[in-house]
Amino acid sequence: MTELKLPSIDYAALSPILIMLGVALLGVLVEAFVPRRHRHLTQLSLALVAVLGALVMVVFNADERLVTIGGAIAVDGPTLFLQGAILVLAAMALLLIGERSVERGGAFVAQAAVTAESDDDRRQAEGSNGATEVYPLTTFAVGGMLIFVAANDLLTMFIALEVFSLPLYLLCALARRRRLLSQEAAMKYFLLGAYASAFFLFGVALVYGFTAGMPDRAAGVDFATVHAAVKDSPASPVLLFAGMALLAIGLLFKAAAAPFHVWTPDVYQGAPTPVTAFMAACTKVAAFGALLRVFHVAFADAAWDFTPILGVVAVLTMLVGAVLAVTQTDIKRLLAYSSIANAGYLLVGVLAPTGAGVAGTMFYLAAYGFSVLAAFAVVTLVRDADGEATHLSRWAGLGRRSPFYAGVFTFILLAFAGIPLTSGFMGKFAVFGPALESGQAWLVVAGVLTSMVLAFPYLRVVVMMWLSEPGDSTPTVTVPGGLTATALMIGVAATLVLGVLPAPLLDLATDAATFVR
Amino acid sequence: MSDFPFLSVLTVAPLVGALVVVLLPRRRPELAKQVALGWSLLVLALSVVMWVSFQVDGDRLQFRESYPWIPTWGVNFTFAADGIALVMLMLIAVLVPLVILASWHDAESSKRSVPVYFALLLVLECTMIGVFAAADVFLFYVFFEVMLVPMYFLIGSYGGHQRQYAAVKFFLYSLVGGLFMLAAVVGLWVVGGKTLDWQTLTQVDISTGTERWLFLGFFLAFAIKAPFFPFHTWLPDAGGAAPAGAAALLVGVLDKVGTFGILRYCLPLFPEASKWFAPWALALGLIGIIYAALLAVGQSDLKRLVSYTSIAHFGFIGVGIFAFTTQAGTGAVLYMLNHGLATGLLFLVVGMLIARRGSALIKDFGGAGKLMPLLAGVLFFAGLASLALPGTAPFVSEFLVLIGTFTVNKPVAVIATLGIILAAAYVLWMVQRTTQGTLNPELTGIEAMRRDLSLREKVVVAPLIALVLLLGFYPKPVTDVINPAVQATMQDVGKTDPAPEVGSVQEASR
Amino acid sequence: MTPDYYLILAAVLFTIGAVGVLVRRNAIVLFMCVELMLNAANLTLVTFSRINGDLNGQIMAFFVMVVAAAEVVIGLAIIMSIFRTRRSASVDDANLLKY
Amino acid sequence: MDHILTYAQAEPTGAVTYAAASGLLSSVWLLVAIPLVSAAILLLLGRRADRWGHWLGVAAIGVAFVLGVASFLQLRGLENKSVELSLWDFIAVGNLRVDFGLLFDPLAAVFVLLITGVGFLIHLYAVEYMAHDEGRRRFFAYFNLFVAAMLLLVLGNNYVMLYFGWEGVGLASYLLISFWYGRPSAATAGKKAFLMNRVGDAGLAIGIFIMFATLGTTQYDEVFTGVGGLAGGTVLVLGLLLLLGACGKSGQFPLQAWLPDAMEGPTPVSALIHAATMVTAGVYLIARSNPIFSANATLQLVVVSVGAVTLLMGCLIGAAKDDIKRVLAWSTVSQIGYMFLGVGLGGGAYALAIVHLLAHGFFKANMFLGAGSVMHGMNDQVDIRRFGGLSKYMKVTWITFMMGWLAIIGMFPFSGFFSKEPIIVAAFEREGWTAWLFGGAALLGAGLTAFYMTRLFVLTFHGPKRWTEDIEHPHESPKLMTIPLILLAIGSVGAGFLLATSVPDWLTATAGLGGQTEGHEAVLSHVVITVLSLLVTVLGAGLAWMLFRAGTATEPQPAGVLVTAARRNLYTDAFNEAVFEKPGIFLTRALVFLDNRGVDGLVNGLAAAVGGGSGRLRRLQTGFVRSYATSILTGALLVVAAFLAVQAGWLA
Repeated sequence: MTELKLPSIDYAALSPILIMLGVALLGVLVEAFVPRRHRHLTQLSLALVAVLGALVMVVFNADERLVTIGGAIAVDGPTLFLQGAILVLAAMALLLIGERSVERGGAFVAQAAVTAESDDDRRQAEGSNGATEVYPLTTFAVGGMLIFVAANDLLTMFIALEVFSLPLYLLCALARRRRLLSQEAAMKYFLLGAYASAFFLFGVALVYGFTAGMPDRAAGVDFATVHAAVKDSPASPVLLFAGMALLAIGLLFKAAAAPFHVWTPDVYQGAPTPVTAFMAACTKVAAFGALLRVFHVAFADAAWDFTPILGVVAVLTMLVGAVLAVTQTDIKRLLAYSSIANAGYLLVGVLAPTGAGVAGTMFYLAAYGFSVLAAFAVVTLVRDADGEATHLSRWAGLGRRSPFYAGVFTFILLAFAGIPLTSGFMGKFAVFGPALESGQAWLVVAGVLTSMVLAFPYLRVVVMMWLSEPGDSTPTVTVPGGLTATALMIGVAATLVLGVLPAPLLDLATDAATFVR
Repeated sequence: MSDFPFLSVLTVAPLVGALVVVLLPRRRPELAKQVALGWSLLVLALSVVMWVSFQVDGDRLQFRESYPWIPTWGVNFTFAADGIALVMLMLIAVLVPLVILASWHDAESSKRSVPVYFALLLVLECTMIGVFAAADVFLFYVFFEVMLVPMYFLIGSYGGHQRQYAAVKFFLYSLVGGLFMLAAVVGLWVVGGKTLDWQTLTQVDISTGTERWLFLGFFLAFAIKAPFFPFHTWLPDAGGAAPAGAAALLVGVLDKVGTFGILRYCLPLFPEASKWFAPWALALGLIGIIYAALLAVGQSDLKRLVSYTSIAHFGFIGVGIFAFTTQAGTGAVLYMLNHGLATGLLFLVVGMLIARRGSALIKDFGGAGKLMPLLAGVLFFAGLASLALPGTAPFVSEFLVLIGTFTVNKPVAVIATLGIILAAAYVLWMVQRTTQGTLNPELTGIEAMRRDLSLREKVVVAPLIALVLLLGFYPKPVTDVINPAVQATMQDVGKTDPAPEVGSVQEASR
Repeated sequence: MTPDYYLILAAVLFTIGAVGVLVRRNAIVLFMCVELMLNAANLTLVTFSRINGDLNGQIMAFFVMVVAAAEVVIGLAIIMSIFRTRRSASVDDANLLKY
Repeated sequence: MDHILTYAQAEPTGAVTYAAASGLLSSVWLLVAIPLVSAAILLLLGRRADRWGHWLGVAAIGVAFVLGVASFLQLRGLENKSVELSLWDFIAVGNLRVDFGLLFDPLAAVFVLLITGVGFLIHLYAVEYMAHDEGRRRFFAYFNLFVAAMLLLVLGNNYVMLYFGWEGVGLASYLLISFWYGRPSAATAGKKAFLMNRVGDAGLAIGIFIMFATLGTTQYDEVFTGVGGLAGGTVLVLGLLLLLGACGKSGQFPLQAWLPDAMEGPTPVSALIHAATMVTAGVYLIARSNPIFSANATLQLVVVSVGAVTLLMGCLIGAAKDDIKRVLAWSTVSQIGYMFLGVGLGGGAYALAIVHLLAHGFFKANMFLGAGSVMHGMNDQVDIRRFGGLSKYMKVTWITFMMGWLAIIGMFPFSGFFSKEPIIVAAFEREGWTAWLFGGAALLGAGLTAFYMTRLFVLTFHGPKRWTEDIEHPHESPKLMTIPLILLAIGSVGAGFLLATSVPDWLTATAGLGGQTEGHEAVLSHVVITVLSLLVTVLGAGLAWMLFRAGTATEPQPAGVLVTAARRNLYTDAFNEAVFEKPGIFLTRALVFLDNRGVDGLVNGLAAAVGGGSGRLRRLQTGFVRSYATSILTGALLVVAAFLAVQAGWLA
């Protein structure tokens, strides 16, 4: 009997993941053992400490380039950059989640088990402290995302997908008010998410089948094997292409690309706004991190085959996002469609098969994450007696009531519209440049054309806020607590700084743009 | 003194001023106005110093400054000015204080923050200066787009009838052009070897097909900005809705970015494509001249009318640029300056009329000259400048454009000359319907209509009138500055002026 | 008997699951259809594992089962909470978020 | 083009050179500057100058006149009588060099004297005439502005300067026609004048472009030197364009319609601008450009034809009008027709045309001012059917007007005889049938002129009184108005002989006007023509005397086709309205509609289409989770199918 060879494990390189998952478990214990009134503070601090600790470890690992635990996890430039981005954005999202001064008790339901619309429900809505399970759930999700962007084989990727998706399904259902919407969003997200992950898994199975039969290599789903198989597997390429397609579907679903975007508007609208912010920022980073890795590492040599198809998807995504955003009347839905369109622009970056493309995509992800978090932070502040006032007509004249927040929101909208001196513009340049360089002019043209359409809904909001007279129903903007204010300011500052002086982050992304196999 | 970083200081100064104005206590709008005015005068003073330090026979690009910005993309903060840019910078520096002074009470009627209005004007000045001072395509693009934002709010927040529609249309229309240009900028960056430095890019050879596409991207943006037919419909709306001061800047300066862009970017960077496209551009310019002039005749709103006249004038500028002769090119640049002065004046005067009457409709006036002879006189003078009467500055530019065009393309020049007849028609008819004829009895009842120009208003119009006359009689100081830059541009395109058909007359007699 | 039949079976199961999601209304049934798809994938993995003669596929199948179980927990929780309010498990009733 | 070119006989002029100005002549720029500064002062000071402004205006022209005389005397003593003064580089771009420069030569000198001399008298007259008008200061400002522009026009040493002054006088003319801008008719007339002038100006401008394109210059000397080298066709086109400009400014066919309307302005304006000086600018232009016009026979034919047509037209319409100023205006049109005829004939006739121009300046100004004096006394009545018998009440006006009348109809020994008759003679000196045609036209014109001017004179000053009720006792005008009348009347009597004997010699020093070409033998002898012309004059005058001695009806009378047509300006206004104005207005409206609905509609339609598409697509987001799943499955199938298609090589 041969000796069992244990794979080497580089704990330092894995430490961010381990920290997040460990603290998540710890959070579950806190739920069980810490008295209710201390839980909020404890959980929040714990989660933040975890995120910051993980971030420190990411920075500490900055120069690591390795593949560890038997090829399951790759710690390389993109991994570290994206993990860092996820962690920073997650920290901001946690600040939004932890806010309790904007609304008494926070944005989350006190007892998820209370039947919606019942008397108990109304009572909890009036001010019971929100559930603190959200923190461990968030921490789990972040941990899952960290694995997702680092996953170096398809199985790990699948598991990471589930690890970060499942908590998100739950988080969506936890809104304090309008719980029917929240639950509906959770159900839709869950059913469709599960549906898409089934496709992903079937894709994994097919790719596994494809990797068989190479002379000196065992079958497997790690990217090195897949990469080798794409080049010289004797198996039927039908397996490869069908598998690749199904894998792509699973990932594109998470990335909210058309026609797999259908869940996005409903979920973004129904979920508690801090969770929406978290999803819009972090899920996007994670999903595109995985897309980058799958298509740049595993299937790099099939680029000629997948680029046109994914290109069509990208164009469709931009188009659907932009055109449908035009007539939206709910600010969260509008931002959802905007995020769909942005997924299209990100895909343009993904499809540039160069380091510059990877760097551009990563830069865009980080830049977009900051802006979108700030945008949703403002949305949490515009409230009336019934909670957030998300219908656009209610925002009329907001600029006259609270010029500062309206100004901030305008700035972010300008960033989304890609006006220079905002990170949005730099991001667009960062993805369009490499795309054009690799001959994908049609994608750039489509991106430009849809940007024109997309500018209209943003402008409509600006017109609403500034050029319309405030009415009786114009809600007030609540003065944010320290947490939201911090998150908002970080988001806005990052949008501005990345728009004016993008060089440091851009350099970082460029240096980090090489994958290890 | 020439080592002084004029351009960056000029760009940043108004921005700082805007911050100061915004931070002033809200209770004291007067102070905000004074500070804004003072600040813009400071900028003017600095610009004058810069004008003096410009060496006419020196390098093409002077006052060059370059600071690294985004090394990964080879993008730098590079500022530099040639004669063309210098003239436009001067125009901005002159117009902004006057506009601020002219808008003294404009913002008060809008129920919105007065200091913000003046801060926006200063921000606008910053972006306008930046766009002309930039010598890096990326930087240019940045200012080109950002410029929309303050103007959007000026129109949208402080404008008149239909301001929302006009503001959104202005913004979207310009953004559409800007995004096409973005695609072209990205393309240029790729083919130019990952640099966007203007001087480097002029040396780059681009394959014919690519060059044409890139040219079209840039041209479309500039054609919308300028605006040329058929991309002009936003201007009457924006010009009609904007407050008069902002409209003066919009038409006087902002739109010049389009024509400036063609001269600075389209021609030198894509010379072959420019030549390839020139017939089309000439046609567009020509249509603009005739079409917009006819439309101006048919307008019933004063500000829309002036906007249409501007479109006609931009047609002349377009023709001048794409004729590719020194005279036409110099004329086009001079036209940009003169049109800024003349139409700026026209917009400001029309604004004064409208502010008094409370309506921009021509039929609401009639015989106003009886009540306000001085204002009517200034309106008439501005009209004369607009129809390019000799003795006013626009004559020189129009003459240069036409004569330069004639040497290479006779039909175009002849048809364009018809535009001067139409110009007389729209100006005189406008003057007749507003200030001449029987006095509209409604006007006598309006107290404001009896007030002729106030001292403040006189101070606003006097410098413009003086400049229009001065440059009408003695344009040489300006043409001397423009000329080398235009000649260099023509060299970039590879065009030389045609010799007279019967040569050697000059040599024989001089 | 060639292993190919297992692959075909898996494909059929996957299709039944995928179409089932579209045609059934009950949330639980829907969810079961998804599980069917996961199991189809499992079957595929195991079949390939058998064909290739390595164990990777079978190990993967175990992982998937665990994940599927976790998914059930979450899913049922969500479906339950909706059911308690609406007294219905039909997914078509949950249709407040649209357009 | 070919058959036109066969007519073209190039007659190259020798090289033209100008001397640099020195001495007194180097201050010739003051001629332009003084009135200009005066105008500026009057405009800028505003009401503060109301009390003394008119005297400043008069003084400015007086000083200019003195300076003009001094310069003239200085010029007489010079060897090279063409003196150039370059002030500054106006435009210097590439190989285009335009001087801001002046040229003082015999041709310019006589114009300077006419403008400042007659101008001074009319200014003097206007002091009194405008005394009761609150806008007198403004009036004098515009008047001075006009003189400055007119002097610049005649003094410029290149075509751009000429154009500068050309448009400047157009502006002044506009301002003065619509001086009473409160009257809609005045405002409209001013606009009409400016617009029609601009049509001509456009022609002039294009002519200048041609010069630059072909010769590389716009300086007179260089153009004239180089014109001989130009192709015949080019010269023809160039000349026609210059002619278009001249027609616009001088109210010649087909751009004559504005001139009668211009009578809406105050009478001194009609006298100075629309009779004596500005409207003769066209003649000046052709005379100045004689090297161009002489270089092409076809061109000369066109000029002659324009002159002949216009002179007859002016006579016909003038005979049918009842408004005293309009009759004079049409008479001006007609007389300038004679001048065009003269300059068109070329050679020695250039000088004849200039002589007629100068003489006309005196007698027409005289008559306009006389008409003004009549109106002054008759409560601004202008209808000659409402005058009659004024000779008893306005002795000075009557006598001076009579001098003008006799002068214009060409009665010996008044000035018109010496200036007009030679043109008729010259017209008969053409080749073959054209001699009969143009000579006959000129002769017929002389008869008609006599008819309508006599009609005017008789109806105004003789016959029964037909005054309106409000007039009791018409008064003679004050001294300040009669003195200029008297001086101009003296000019009307004596100027003809003096000018006819001196000016042609004097003008020989002007570029191109020196060469006396040998004309053809006249088809009739000189004496016969003289007798004939006197005969038709007496006939015309006698006929009018017979018809109108007893007055006329005060209401419009039914008339034959010709008279009706003449009353309606031979339907030229109707033509303009039908062909240019109405279609223009329609076109404008159509374009406004097109722009709003078409061009802008396309933009807005595109936006609406996106919005509509968006609104429709939104409905696909039904909110049913199963339809979402359908979307995902469909997408999945498509993606898988696409991948498989790629793999099968169908797509790539």
